[in-house]
Amino acid sequence: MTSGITKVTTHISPNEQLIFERSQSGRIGYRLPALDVEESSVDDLIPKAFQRDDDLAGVPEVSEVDVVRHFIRMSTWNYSIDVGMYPLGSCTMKYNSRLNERVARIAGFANLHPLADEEDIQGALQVIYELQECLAEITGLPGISLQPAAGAHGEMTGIMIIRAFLDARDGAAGSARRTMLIPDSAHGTNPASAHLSGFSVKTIRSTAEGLTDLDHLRELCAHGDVAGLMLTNPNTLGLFERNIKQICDIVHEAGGLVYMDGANMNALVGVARPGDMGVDVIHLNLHKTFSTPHGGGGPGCGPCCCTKELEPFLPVPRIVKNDDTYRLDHNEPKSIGRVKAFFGNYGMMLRALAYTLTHGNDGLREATEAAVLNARYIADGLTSDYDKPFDSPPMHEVVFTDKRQSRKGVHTLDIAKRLIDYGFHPMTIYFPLIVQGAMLIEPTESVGRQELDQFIAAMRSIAQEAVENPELVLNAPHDTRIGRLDEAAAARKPVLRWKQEPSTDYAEKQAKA
Amino acid sequence: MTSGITKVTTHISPNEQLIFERSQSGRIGYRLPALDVEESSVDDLIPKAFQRDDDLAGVPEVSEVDVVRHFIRMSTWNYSIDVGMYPLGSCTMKYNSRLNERVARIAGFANLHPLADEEDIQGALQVIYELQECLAEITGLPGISLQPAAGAHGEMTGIMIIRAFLDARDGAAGSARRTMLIPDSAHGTNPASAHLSGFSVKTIRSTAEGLTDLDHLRELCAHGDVAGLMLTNPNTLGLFERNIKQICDIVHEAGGLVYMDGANMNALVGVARPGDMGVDVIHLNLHKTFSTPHGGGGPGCGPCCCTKELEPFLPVPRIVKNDDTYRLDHNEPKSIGRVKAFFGNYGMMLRALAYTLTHGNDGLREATEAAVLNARYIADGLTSDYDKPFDSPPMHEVVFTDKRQSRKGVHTLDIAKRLIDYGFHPMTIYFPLIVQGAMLIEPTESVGRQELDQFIAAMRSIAQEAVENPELVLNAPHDTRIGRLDEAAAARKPVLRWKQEPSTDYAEKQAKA
Amino acid sequence: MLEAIGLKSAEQLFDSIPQELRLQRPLNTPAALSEIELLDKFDRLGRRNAAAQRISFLGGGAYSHYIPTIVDHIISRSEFFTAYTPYQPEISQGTLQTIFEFQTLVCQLTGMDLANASMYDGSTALAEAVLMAERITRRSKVIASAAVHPQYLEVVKTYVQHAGIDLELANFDEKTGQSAAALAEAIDDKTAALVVQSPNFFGCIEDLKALADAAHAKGALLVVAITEAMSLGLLQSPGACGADIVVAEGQSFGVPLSFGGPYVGLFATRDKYARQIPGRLVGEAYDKKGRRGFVLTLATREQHIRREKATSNICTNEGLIALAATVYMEAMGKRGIQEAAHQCLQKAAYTAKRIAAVKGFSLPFTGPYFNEFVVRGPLASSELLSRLAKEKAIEGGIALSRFMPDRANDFLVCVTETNTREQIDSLVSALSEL
Amino acid sequence: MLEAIGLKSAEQLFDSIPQELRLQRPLNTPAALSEIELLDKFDRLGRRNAAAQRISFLGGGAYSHYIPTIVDHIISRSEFFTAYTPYQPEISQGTLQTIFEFQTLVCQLTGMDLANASMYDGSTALAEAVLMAERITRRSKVIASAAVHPQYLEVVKTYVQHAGIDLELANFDEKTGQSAAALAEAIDDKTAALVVQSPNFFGCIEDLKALADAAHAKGALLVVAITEAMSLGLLQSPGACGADIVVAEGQSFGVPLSFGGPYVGLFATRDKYARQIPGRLVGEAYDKKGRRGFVLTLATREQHIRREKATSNICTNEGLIALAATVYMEAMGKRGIQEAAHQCLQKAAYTAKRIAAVKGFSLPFTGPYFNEFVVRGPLASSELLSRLAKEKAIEGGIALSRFMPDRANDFLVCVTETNTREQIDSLVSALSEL
Ligand SMILES: Cc1ncc(COP(=O)(O)O)c(C=O)c1O
Ligand SMILES: Cc1ncc(COP(=O)(O)O)c(C=O)c1O
Repeated sequence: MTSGITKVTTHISPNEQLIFERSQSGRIGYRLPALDVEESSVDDLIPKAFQRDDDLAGVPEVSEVDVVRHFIRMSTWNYSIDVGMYPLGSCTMKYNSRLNERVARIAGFANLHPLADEEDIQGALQVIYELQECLAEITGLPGISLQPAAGAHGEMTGIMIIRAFLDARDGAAGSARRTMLIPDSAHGTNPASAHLSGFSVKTIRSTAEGLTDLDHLRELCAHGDVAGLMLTNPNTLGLFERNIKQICDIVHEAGGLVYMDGANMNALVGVARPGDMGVDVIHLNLHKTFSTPHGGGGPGCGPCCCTKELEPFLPVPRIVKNDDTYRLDHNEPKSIGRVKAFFGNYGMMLRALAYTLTHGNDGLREATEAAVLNARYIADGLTSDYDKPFDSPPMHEVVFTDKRQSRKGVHTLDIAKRLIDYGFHPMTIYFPLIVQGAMLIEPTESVGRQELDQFIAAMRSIAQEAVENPELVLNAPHDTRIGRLDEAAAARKPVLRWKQEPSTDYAEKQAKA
Repeated sequence: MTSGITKVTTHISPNEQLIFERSQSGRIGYRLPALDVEESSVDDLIPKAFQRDDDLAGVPEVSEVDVVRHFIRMSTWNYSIDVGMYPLGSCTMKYNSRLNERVARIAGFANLHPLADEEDIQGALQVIYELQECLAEITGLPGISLQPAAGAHGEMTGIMIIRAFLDARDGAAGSARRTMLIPDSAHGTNPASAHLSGFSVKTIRSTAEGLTDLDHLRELCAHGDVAGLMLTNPNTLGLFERNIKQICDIVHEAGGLVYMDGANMNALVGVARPGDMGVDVIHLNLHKTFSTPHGGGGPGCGPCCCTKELEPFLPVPRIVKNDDTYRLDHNEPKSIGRVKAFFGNYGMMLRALAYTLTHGNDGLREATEAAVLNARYIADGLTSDYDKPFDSPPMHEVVFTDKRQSRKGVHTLDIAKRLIDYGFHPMTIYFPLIVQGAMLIEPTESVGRQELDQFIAAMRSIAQEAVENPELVLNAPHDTRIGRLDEAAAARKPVLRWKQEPSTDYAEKQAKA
Repeated sequence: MLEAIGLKSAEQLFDSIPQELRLQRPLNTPAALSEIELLDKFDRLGRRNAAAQRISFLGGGAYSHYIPTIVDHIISRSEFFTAYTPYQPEISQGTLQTIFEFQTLVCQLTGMDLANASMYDGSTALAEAVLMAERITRRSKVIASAAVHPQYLEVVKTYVQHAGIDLELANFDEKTGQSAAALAEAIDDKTAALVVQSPNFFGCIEDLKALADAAHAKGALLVVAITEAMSLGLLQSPGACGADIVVAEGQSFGVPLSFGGPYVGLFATRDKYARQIPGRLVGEAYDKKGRRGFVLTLATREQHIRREKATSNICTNEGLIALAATVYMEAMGKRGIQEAAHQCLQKAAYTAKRIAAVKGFSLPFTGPYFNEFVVRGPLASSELLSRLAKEKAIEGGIALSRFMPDRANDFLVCVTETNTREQIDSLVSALSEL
Repeated sequence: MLEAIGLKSAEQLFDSIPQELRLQRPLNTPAALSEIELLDKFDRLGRRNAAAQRISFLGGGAYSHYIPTIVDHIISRSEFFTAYTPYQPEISQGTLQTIFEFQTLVCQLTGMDLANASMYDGSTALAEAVLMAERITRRSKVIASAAVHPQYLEVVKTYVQHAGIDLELANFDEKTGQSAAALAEAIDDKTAALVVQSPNFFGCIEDLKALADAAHAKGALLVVAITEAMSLGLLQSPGACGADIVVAEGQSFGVPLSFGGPYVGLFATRDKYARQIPGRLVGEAYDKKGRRGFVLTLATREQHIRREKATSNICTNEGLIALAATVYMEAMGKRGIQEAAHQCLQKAAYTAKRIAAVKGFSLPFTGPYFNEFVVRGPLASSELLSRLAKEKAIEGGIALSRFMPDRANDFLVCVTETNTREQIDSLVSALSEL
């Protein structure tokens, strides 16, 4: 504490403005080669009415160093995996290897056009094919499409495959099967994806133990309208659905199929395979389990893996191998169609294959073990101070609640914000929705014991602060560029873009002043 | 101010330890391919006595993610050009283009061995040759060696060339010329380099105007012992030595040569050429004027440029062109010899040539203009609040002093530290030595008016604080990971390396605790 | 550590998985490779992509534009690249402010009021736009131009198949290559939206203003798709023409070809439809001390709150690619985008003129174009292009027969600021030699 | 802005330069290139370096070792790469702490007490070591092994020419390739230092312990130079052998070949000589609150304080390259450095054995070697190697005749962990086919 001394508020770095507020007319930050062909009058080429007439108003004019400083400064306001542990439950924030980035930047891939001829893209197709083979082995599900761009996209793909399969199987009668069962603990994308595929959603309750309620499932399956079940396993509470086989049987017997949300596959890779459990179709999040970077919100890659039976329904084109040649197979009449232009988020496939190959089969399993071990270690370390709503030992992530702290008025949100002061990214909070004040902690395999101990110590210290000095926690974070923002006000009167004021040009403003 | 709330001190990022304190035996962060040749017993290959027997004690054992987090965290404790203005006088902290970095990483250069055959390194030699041509044109001095690794190295090279030339010219009588004249404002490397070349140093006074005292120079030149003069121009006060021609004449008439320290060439490129002023030999700092990155202390590149007359004395090998072929010329009997293995800091030459080519001849001059204009703008903006010891308008950098502030007990060091709170790197302080409480400010061309205004505003605000609230300035910086360090204590009992305590292994320590 | 939590073996970690469901053998995937081996493998694979090594005139939804070096530098910053979705605004302002800038830039370029934080790509953005138009108008018929990128149409078809939407195609004019007239004609009172791409798949610029008027006259929306975002540097913005929803593929702005992805979908609309937009939105917000910051906002549209009633199922989007596009747009700036667009136009015009002068070659469409145009050659374009590739190492264009079997001799040529005159001339002389 | 400071033209900025000294014409250097053109130019030039594309067995002071990807990632961080020398410790702790770790690692590897923050390279570090030995002993004779890298010897010669130092060379043993015995013999009471390289230029390992004893017996210092730092992973440290000053080229630790530079000189010595060491030193320090930090220390040795009496003129050093070496050493760690060294040894032994078995080839020296060794071929090595390069695309070694004209048929072969068995076998079969 530097008491009595006013802290500086004009530090340029935390006060970096919007780029539009830095723009100065006439500044440039690029240089292109001079035009090397004869120039025609633009009016001769394009009718005046089709030409832009606003001189790109508002688009900034800045120098290269302005741009660099702008982004470098802003970047310093972010937390990131490379800075420290990022224990966001369900999000699997594991270390993103720079080696994989290097692979993705190899010119033979980075400069490759997706519409070049098949024979000129053999290396690229081989990558897709090899990754498909690895994922098939890991999931135990042989039919694969890498086209979906993210988890939710994979869900939509998988659910549409289920629908196409049922319609093909049941003919006109298929239209009676328009119910998708989804546990109350599921991620929001599950119902949204089911809806996109034209299903109505029925919610299955969880038991006190945190698992799917079999009785409720049976009850819901009794009406002949069930197209399928969407289940996350381990579920979003971090618990393995140990009745999975039975669950699949119940759904199958009711004429439905089982979709597994594979966002938590990092608890299973090398240990157990959805295909062996009776699951029909699954999506993976390569941006979770296979460590492709999250990039502040994406890109992802959400491959859809399914049984042999469902394979004909996968999106086209499929990537297949004939002898030593890789081919694009467009000719799949049962296919649900294309879900994305070209081949999906290809760059993520390169990274995921690199991940798979550098880990090797042993390493993949070791990563799973470490992820689960680390979660267990945290579970162990925090039970004395936090309420753990489910007794069973967790898999790769563990859920706690704010039950004890809330007695003092300290809630999950406050605990999360206070963690920031200790140098950690908060855990996932208020998810899954069924746990009041949920704190879902997923350390991943990318932390060592030292960092785990620091995290546990921080959490314990916060628990103590919640008793001794709740204000400290309630007003957290104390050390960031900005404090808690008024989100309600922001939503009430949303300002979603910058707008030019009469004069924001820096030089003009200066000249006036 | 978050009064009443204890700030967190356990934030992991600012508390990142030494890597040795993180080491945990058995951890690894690398993977090599398996050995693919038959393995011999090491004892059969190397006598036991020649083998290492300490198991590399102390070398850390950490995972890849440990290493990444370690360095990323530490990096956040640094200020850098990419974060903001870095107005270190004499150091020329201009923007380092990423494009130049990309050029330096092109495989054909990065993977090139320096001892490959001449015909297999033609591209690399062409780069050297083209850069030589550009520097010859810029300095007006046609003889060039790029071998020196930094400015001081270039100085040593240049001074040795002068000595070799004099000895060749004067024969045995040369031994009477062993005095090098150096102004009192010179950089410390100048006398040190002169000493390395076996000269004794005599100091020339500066006038009240901040320029070389011609009378004193004449006086010192009267004894027949002068080998030469080392002059910085613009000098370290940021002033152009407008009598340079006369100065050179005086030295030449006294039988000596003129060495120019070219660290400030960024004030002259495209505007005036040392060769046209009568200078015999100069070094350039490619890591200043030509924007190769400083990298936290280096590497640099300090080419030595000289007149035709001195050319035979340059280090070998020289890079020459015959028709369309580039050759290494080792056969220069008058050469002072080699000053560095291979060809010098080649990677810096690539960057400097890229800088020269992307700027183009116009752009080089424009950069000079902008650098001088920015310094003038600052000179103008600060004269009302700070003492400016020399009246003449500065070139690329301007010196102020703490004369006014020191009346309140606030000194240059305090002002510098307080600037940190405002988000700026301090200027160069207490250099040149002849100005009491010097603050040498060099904005370079890499800042726009907005940032200049912010800097001026910060400096003015500090001047006001020095009057109104001197404690605030005296205790700065307030916002950094650590405060001012006790440098005297550090030098008294230096701890220059980490040493292993009985048990610092993390796991062992934990096990005990 | 196992000991510390009271376990004896790693296997015990998985006790909650029934024994019979556990894999009893090692995974049958390859053993671990070292860095050296891995890079070697991918280097070899990369070299098997012959197309990446050739002079190229391929476009059709994926464009070779110059990418300033700083783009990759900035997106490779750990703080951007290894961050998650900015759910904790206090330690995510870097991401949030850049998204706010991205949204603003997209609005400026498209001429629209507001834009979201990105969609997967142009094709899925278009599909979402169609669904949104249905939600807004509560009408079920959607008329799309047959000159929309064929793969985009396929994706739309997939997305709408269970949404009760009737997708009709309106043909393009065989002479001009434009489709506006046919679209305007097909509209009726049940039409939710007209869907058009401009420049369209053939490179021809559509009359958006006329289309907007026609759509609005019937209470329908105009949805405009753009695959070549660079055209916005020069062509009238869809917003100024009256479009209601504009989607675009942002790949042209600083994103490598990368065999088709990851790219980034731009999605912009009118203020009045703010609560119907899919995807994330970032808005301005203030803390207690009045400091400006940014947050994810209007989340009640989204799946994590609204579940099956959300405006879309999208969660992970294309954050890092949106960042790349943001850096690109800011680094190039107003003048850079204009100049790049201008060079595309000029170089394409030069190329078209030169090719049209080669015996046996003609330009079947008369509509104005930006940087892509269709060429009709003297033989099957698939054969012609394959010979061009093998004999001259030139990727000369995209055979339209891949998408439209009846257009055997037509191919699509794309020219950008990266194609030098030397390359163009070599294409022309190669064509004349074939 | 000109106006703001009362000027009318940019030319007026230079009023203090006499008119006749100003350049009255544009610089005669090339006009500006755009990014595209620049990259194109350097790509072409890079391709003209045929040697960079070939399988290589070149060493001789510059080695091809594997560089973990994270090294470049970390040194490319803006905060490291665009920072200056850490003169302001409060905002330079990142640089300072890494240098402190670098100094520690250099001590651990060399077995010495303290190390500086880096020198320009191995050769200049050696020259500075010789000057330092003179300062310490106040003796003027220095005896160096003729098996020290020839370019290092040249640099030492240049540096000491005006320092009143008498540099004598002691020959190596024609049979063993080692020089320890000859050196020990040449020593006398005037000798300031013995200078030896190990492994020496021929790859042979010297008996440092014996040399140290011999030097110390006469009150001289032992200066050890190392060009192949990787050897420290396996060979007894010079510190353990009794060396007084150890210098090394650090390039093997994570630094690309880059045609000879920038590399990094390591410089280590004994505690008692701390105040004689050249270059920067970083030491531990504490602030008022007792927090540990690091500062540049013992600056009174340096030029900016001591001017002509400084221990060296060095100012700018090789900071960023020292950082690369630090990242390398920490990422590889104890086990990685050991394994890389082990693989070098094993692969070199395998290669030597195979080559020695080829008719016409032999190994002239019997001394033990690490990863380099001399081969004697059946014809002039310059011709042999040039044919190997052109016909087989293999850089087979360095012709010793470049440095020692009497060794026409000898060449130096270097093998590292990056040379696969396939490469080695192809070298061997190429040699047998020539
Ligand atoms: C359990 C679960 N399911 C689905 C998703 C959706 O995946 P995505 O964000 O890639 O669309 C997520 C992640 O956000 C998730 O955690
Ligand atoms: C005026 C002046 N001369 C010489 C030097 C020495 O250059 P270097 O640090 O590259 O050795 C410097 C820079 O530090 C300088 O500012």
